[in-house]
Amino acid sequence: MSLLRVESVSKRFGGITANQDVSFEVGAGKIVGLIGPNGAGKTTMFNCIAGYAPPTTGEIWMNDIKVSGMSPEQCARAGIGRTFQVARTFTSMTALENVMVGAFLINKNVADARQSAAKLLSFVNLGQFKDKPAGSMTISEQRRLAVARALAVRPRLLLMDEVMAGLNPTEVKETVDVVLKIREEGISCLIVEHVLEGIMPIADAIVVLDYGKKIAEGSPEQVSNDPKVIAAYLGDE
Amino acid sequence: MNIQEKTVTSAHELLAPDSHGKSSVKYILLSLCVICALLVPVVVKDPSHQNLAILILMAAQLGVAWNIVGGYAGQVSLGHVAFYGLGAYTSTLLLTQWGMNAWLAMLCGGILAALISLVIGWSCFRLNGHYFGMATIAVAEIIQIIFTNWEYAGGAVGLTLPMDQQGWSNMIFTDKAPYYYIALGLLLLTLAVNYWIEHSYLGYYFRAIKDEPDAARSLGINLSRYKQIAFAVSSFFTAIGGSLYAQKELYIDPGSVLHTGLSIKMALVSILGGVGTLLGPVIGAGVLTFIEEGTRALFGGSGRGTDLVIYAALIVVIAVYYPTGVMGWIKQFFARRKAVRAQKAQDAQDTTGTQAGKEAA
Amino acid sequence: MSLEIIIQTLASGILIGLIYALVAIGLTLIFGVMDIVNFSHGEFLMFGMYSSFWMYSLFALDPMFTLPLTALFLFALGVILYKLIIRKITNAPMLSQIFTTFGLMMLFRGLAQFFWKPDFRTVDHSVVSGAVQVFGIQVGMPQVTAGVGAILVTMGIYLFLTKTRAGAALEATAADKEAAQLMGIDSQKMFAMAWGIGAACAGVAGALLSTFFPIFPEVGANFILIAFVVVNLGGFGSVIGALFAGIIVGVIEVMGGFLIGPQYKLALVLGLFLAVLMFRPQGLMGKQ
Amino acid sequence: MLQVRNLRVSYDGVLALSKVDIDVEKGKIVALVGGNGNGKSTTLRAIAGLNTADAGQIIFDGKPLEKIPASKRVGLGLSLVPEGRRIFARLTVERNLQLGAYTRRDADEVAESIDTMYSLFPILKERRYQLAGTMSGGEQQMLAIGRGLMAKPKLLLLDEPSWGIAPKFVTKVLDTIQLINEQGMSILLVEQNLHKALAIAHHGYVIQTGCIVMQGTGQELLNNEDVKKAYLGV
Amino acid sequence: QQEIKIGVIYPLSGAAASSGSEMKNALELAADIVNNGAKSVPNLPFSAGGGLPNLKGAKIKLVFADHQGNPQIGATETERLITQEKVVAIVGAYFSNVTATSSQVAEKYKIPYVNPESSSSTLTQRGFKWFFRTTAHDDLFVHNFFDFFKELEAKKGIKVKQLATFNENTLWGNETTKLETKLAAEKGYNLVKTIVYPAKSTQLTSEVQQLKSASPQVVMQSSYLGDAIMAMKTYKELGFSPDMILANNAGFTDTEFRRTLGKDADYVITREVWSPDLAKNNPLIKQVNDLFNSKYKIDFTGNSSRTFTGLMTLVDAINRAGSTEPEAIRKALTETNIPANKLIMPWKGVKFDENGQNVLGSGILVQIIDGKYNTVWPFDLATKDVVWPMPKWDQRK
Ligand SMILES: Nc1ncnc2c1ncn2[C@@H]1O[C@H](COP(=O)(O)OP(=O)(O)OP(=O)(O)O)[C@@H](O)[C@H]1O
Ligand SMILES: Nc1ncnc2c1ncn2[C@@H]1O[C@H](COP(=O)(O)OP(=O)(O)OP(=O)(O)O)[C@@H](O)[C@H]1O
Ligand SMILES: [Mg+2]
Ligand SMILES: [Mg+2]
Repeated sequence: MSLLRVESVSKRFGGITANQDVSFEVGAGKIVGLIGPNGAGKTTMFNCIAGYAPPTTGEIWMNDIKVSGMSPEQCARAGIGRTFQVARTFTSMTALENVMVGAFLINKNVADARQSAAKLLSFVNLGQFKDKPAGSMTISEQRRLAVARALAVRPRLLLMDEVMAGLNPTEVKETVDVVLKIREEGISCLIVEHVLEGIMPIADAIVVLDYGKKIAEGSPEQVSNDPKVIAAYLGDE
Repeated sequence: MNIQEKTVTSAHELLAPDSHGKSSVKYILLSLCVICALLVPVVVKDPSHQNLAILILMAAQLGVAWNIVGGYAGQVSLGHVAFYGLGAYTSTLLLTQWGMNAWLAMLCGGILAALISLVIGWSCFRLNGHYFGMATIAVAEIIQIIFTNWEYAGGAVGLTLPMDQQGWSNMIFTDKAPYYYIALGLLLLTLAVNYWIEHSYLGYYFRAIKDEPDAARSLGINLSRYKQIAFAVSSFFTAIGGSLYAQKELYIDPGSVLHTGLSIKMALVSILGGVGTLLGPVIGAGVLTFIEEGTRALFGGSGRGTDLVIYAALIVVIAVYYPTGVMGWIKQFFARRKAVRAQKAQDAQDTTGTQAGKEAA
Repeated sequence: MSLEIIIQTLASGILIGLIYALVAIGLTLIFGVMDIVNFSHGEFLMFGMYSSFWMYSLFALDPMFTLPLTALFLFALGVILYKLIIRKITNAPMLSQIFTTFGLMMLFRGLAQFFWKPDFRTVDHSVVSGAVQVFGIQVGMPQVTAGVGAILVTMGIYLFLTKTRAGAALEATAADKEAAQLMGIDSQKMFAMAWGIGAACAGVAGALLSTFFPIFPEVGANFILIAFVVVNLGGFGSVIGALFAGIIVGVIEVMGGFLIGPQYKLALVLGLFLAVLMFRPQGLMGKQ
Repeated sequence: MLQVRNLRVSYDGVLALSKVDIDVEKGKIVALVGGNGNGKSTTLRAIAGLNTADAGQIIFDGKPLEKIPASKRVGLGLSLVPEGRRIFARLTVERNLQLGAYTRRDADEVAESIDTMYSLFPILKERRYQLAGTMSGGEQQMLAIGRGLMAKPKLLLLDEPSWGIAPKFVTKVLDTIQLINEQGMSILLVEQNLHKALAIAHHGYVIQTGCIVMQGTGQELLNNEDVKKAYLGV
Repeated sequence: QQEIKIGVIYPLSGAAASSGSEMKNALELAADIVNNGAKSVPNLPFSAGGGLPNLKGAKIKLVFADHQGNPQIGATETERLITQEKVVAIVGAYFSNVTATSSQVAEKYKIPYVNPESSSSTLTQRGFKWFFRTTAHDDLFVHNFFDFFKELEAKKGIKVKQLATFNENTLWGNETTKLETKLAAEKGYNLVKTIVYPAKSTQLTSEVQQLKSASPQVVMQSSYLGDAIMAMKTYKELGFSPDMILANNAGFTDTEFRRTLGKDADYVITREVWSPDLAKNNPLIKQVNDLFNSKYKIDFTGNSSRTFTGLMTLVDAINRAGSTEPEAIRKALTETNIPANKLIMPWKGVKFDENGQNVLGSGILVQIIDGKYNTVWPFDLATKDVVWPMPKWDQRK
């Protein structure tokens, strides 16, 4: 059964159409990659799903709940966690406190929140940065912190926007492991990524956008052999 | 906009900078402070000095109340005097016109202010940064105009409380000591609430909202709800402070309880002490009141405004050289000491290391 | 309300509104470039007025002729103030910036009182005086001059910001100080310039006002609240926004005072301002 | 052309770089690689003048840079494309590019350069009047690179230029880097796309916790076992 | 030698500092006369110098405090004066709202408080025992206006019918408006417009426009200096000329008012309590004023002359008490009876009722003619005839 259903979503900014009639699904416990050239509308799609920019037309469903039109905080409560393309950590707080803020959605008790936050930090391999002010972490660390923070709200679907950018191949591998662990927890992942080594090996399905339109969908192999995708995105190598 | 105030996490950290285990020390220290505070009127007999102490307590209480919304939640309200005035007017009217018990009247003032803050918050919280600050000034200014022209509330003439009806039920006294204890109690209560907020999920939410509102939303935080909670709690205590002012001075008019400068002063007290810290406003109030009263007592009679010049110059100097306030300064001090110590340890290690190396060689 | 009264109030509103705009432009400029709200801006206005006054009373020079000098003084004052004090708080938290400029406001008022006494001063015989008759209504010559002056300065500033290299550099510094440095823009210089120009604008406004408004140490207080409203309404950082907002505020104030009652004229302006913010939280011409 | 000696930089008392020595010869591409948080960006920022050095020397074209503020270094021919783009979000795309050429006086030449950028990144031309902040992440990255090139520096410092750029374009960006290098511009490159970066680099340095721990030609590093293990995920 | 400390609390900085400094001068003059004497004014009590005779020549010492126009600071400073400086009595505080709070403190400490110039009538309705006010209050001043109208009709055949009020919106202007409205109704005048405008306005166009549309014969106006000047300029600009502008002191009696407006200030009638031309009836006025002028290069005004008189009244009481005990001073104050010829005010004397209000105080009306203030009412003190109606703006030379 599918967890997230995006049904013919379009999003326009003035004259620019960022998404046009896009439909796809994310199954429970699956990893789905959302790829496409720069400006294809991936971040915009995230914003639609997470309630930051309601679609101009079309609907988005989480199970039986219609999330399109809901506010970001309602979406979070409906089980959608997200990270941002620009990190947006709470810079005056420590890494642990950042995650605690997320944990409070589930449990308002401070001690409990601290405990679960600490676990999550180790989960994303940031355990040693517990008491470090988030503002002084590097951008890539902050992105991983954002993953831990988003996990703290116990989402059923996690949207990750380019969390692997700026990592070298070794680090990408580590992050891939984290994503796999997240799936093991039963959380579906929708991932926007240009680092293909980070997404192709693990995705259950890939959706490709170009100029706001969906141009391909399928397994990683299918997609990477699709001439349209090669032309628009992968380039011939 | 740069709202990344440096935050000192808690009083806890400050009282015992590097000892999470020694919390008993902290409690002993705290109780000592409170006992000292309780003894002030017994030791200090001079009413004018007692008055100074009360002024400090009242300023501190206002600063602490302001800090909840302005410091922790980062919503810089520059119109808090509106709530101060609402509190003062409500309690005074209830007391003089309806003969209500002063304590109850005070509570009513607080509740009314909190309710009105919800309305104001509802409309102003969409605004960011300076726009929000300016909107609150505008609201306060409008409320001042309304009270100036409102006959029932005494208009520009103001309201007088019955000086001859003294006693606890009217909260009117000849002596300073009762006012002192009421102000102290109020400050402690405000601090306690503040402490509780800071250490509960609310404190974390407020700081998250201040740092990155967009990200906070992705974590299920309803921004306006939590901003309103901060605003309402803050207004409640500000209004109670206003009531206390009325009870103490026994005369209020728009010029004295709805004056924009007072809003700024509430913020100043916090900034001076350290925004977003528990005890910052208390320290700030002490420093600010001392400077204010001191310069006036020393130079106020000159008739050339020398006191204001000195007062203002001091403020500028403090703001420029201690931008994070006294608490920020203390924190830096400890941080630097710690760094120096770490450096020393490091150096020691290095030398032993190299020595060991040499020996090995 | 007869036609004559409508025109009359409209004219008075626009004229005073232009002065508001001129005061506000300095404020909006400094804010736009540095993200600092200058609470002492009203005192720049006050210094502008005193500069005109002293040159008038000591050397019998008309405020209109000394206007460039006044602008120059204030420019220098702005730059010096920046170098001495503001520079140190560029990266400080917003609240301590407010604290600083608020302290400066009190300091300037105090100094003016200390050195020049608290008396009300006036420039009683300026070259621009009397009234002119247009469309059957009377408007004061000083007000008209001030209005025209305000328009010219506003246009000048606008052209400077949009058409010159320095203007572009100011804009870039405003957007991202560090990135601007990477473009080779000396942000210190830009900030100093913003303060200089901002103060000079207030100075010019002061000079124009001095011919018809009493001069005293606290005079800034009369204008600063309105200037803030204008800056907000126009949108922080927007010069053209400030111009329009100034006129709107002036007209609302005069018209509202006439129709609803003078005691509520300020409340009306503030209320309208809040209402506009409800629909456009970034002000009329502000960028989000 | 650039010599960095013994560079030491700290943030609020916490050391980020303890000992960095780097040389960039004229006309060369030099790559600086290393793991997350090891001080690559800090190195570039210190060279560009955004961070003040606690100790050490930075010599550019024979001139010591320590006392020269960031804005003046641009005039000397040093331009940084910073991490995280730092484009002027509220200004238009074209205005961003114009500002990139702030130190250049000849208006015609600048206009010409802008056209060059447009042909390099056609999307920028399409969106020349859009506010830069509303562009997509990758588009902003292209703009940042274009803006850095507009200064026509002698030495270009690039901090992760392929960040957030689609695979097809990454190749193009690196090709472009090679191209401009061939036209005479020296380049100091921080890039996580190590295979490609080291392939075009003449020389490479490896930085670890604020120290340069290894150096060699691009190929040497690519074939080095330690590098492979630590950074190439082999 | 004993020194008697008297606390004086005035707005020495802030918006009203200009009035404050004038009053400070007047107080210093009074103290100087008492302590060091002044030969040129032999008729003035204590002008022999050498301090207070009944206290073995004790000198008086003024301790100044600045309340900045803020009621809370007023109270705090009064407390400080009493408890720290140990003053035996207080003089202050000009602003009615500050007088309200600071006199409360004095009442609490049972220290005599002499208020020379606050005009809010409520101040003496509080049943205070230690509060004494030498000046007449607004109630009386506004009554004066209407007495004036009545006498105008009776003695000069000038009929006043349509009135308008134009007052600023602080305590003073509001109380005045209330009284004027009430009295106009009681005495059968037609009040065609009531305007309360916000003090510190940047322009008064809409206000004047409203007045013009209502076209009253007389505008009764209460404004501080800045507003007064601006109002006059706006009247002229908009061509509004009623038959009479009847101002309520403050801005209209400031020296700067005439200097700035020059000829345009002419024909304004304002309530006063003092005027140099009164010297005709009372030589003391000129003598003391000359003394003041030689020392500070300014003339007395209604404010400074009243402040001077307030302090002199207190000194007189302390002297009669022969003691610095507060209770003794208070008792002496209640028994005060200073005859008219010992004052520099056009009053019938100083004598307090049980509320501490001087019952012998009064006001006068002066009209500016050729740049000078001329007493025009009460008619028996008048030095010039009232000019009625005020010439239209375009018909003036
Ligand atoms: N607020 C906005 N106003 C105008 N255009 C916008 C706005 N937001 C996005 N766009 C445009 O919509 C298009 C899609 O942007 P989006 O950020 O979704 O791209 P993306 O697929 O995430 O690209 P990238 O991989 O580069 O991050 C872009 O061309 C962008 O310029
Ligand atoms: N603004 C800052 N304040 C405090 N510490 C900082 C700051 N910026 C960076 N650091 C610290 O300095 C060290 C080096 O950071 P730097 O950004 O140079 O690393 P990097 O090699 O560029 O990493 P990345 O690959 O993540 O970009 C890190 O440990 C980081 O935590
Ligand atoms: Mg994107
Ligand atoms: Mg980096």
